[in-house]
Amino acid sequence: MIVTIRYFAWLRERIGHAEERVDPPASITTIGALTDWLADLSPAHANAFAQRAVIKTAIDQQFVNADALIAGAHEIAFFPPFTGG
Amino acid sequence: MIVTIRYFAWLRERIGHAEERVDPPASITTIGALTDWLADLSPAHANAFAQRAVIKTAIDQQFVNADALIAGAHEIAFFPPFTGG
Amino acid sequence: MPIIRIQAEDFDVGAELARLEVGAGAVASFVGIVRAEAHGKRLTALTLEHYPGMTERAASAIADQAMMRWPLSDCTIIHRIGRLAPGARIVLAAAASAHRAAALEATAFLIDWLKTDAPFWKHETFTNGETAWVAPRTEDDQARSRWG
Amino acid sequence: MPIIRIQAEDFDVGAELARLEVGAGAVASFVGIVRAEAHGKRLTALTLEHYPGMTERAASAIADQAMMRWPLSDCTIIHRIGRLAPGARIVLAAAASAHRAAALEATAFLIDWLKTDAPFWKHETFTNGETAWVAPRTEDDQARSRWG
Repeated sequence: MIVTIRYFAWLRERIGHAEERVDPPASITTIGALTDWLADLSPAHANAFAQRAVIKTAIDQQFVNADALIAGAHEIAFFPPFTGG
Repeated sequence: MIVTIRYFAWLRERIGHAEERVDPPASITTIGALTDWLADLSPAHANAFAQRAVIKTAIDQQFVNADALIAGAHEIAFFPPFTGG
Repeated sequence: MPIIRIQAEDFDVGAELARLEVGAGAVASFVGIVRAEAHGKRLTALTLEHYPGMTERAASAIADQAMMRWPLSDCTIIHRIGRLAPGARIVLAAAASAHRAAALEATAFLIDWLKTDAPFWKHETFTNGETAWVAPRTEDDQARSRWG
Repeated sequence: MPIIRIQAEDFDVGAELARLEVGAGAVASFVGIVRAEAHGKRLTALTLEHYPGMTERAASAIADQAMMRWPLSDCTIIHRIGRLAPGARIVLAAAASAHRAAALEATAFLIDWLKTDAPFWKHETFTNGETAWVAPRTEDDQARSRWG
């Protein structure tokens, strides 16, 4: 399953790009598993995902938890907590 | 003691003018006594002061109660509760 | 220094808020507007009477209270007097601070106290020819007293 | 209909509030401004990153919540993105109602929720060359949660 991954703020900075297309194996079915898989892609990814507890996720621009299923997702985003306003 | 009396809002309307110079007798020493004395000046005054419980008073632009002494006052104002903002 | 103005003329909300923005992190404001209706009747005009001198002093005292109670960089009170048509601005209360909570709370405080503690009286003229002095509202006293 | 705009350009506070004044009795607003300092260091710039699409949707949802919770005639959210200098406006949140309490409370709600529930991230550049991502503040979460 090919899916677009987007990174924001310091996740984007640490990984070095804002977006990538990935093709995780079929065994990766949840956000939690995808996060582990992404963290193994490179040392930059490992560094970006080191603070996993604070990282938030959205599937197709909807907030989801680590146990959310990724089947059918077009775009999955990882980002730190919001600091707008 | 000659003093300027000022009326605002519906007190001014009922009395028919915004200001008058009065010379109450020396026996009138408090706002309460002055109010009684003013209420007797004319039927218009009596009508204006009929709702005495809601009328507020200021001596020289400072809020005062009915027992405040009027000695030395330049200007005494009577008005209904404020409705600004 | 708080700006306190009691005036017949309209005011420029954008310009007033821009003045407060300088050096602040947060500017909150409240604008009161003459409504088109009251008690189910259409208004022709709202006329504001005040007590020259005492009104300015009372508004200044309210602004000083706000400056003391919250860490404000500045605040503004502008209150119109005279005859105002429906849709006209009546009052601007605004506060600036480094922090948003201070700016927002101080603004609410300014307008709550202006309602009850500054010598203004509102008089309504209706399209049917009736007129009425606006009566004080219990809710306004309650809103005032929540600030202690 | 609430106006929701996420944009690089500055906005005209007076014009935005004038739009809300139509048919209202009370318009409250909040303007956030880039401060000159953070953590005792002088700022060169604050850069706002967002998530195009999701940010607009989140801001719309916050405005809808405000419209549901208070009897508002309308509200406005404008949030800037990109690189902003100290003193620049960042955000406008404003609400209009017949009643002042509704306008003031809804404005506080809008800005509280914008801080925590809309995908924006702030990045600071200091005059000494340092940079930092702004960390979320516990106070902001507390401010959000007071609205239930």
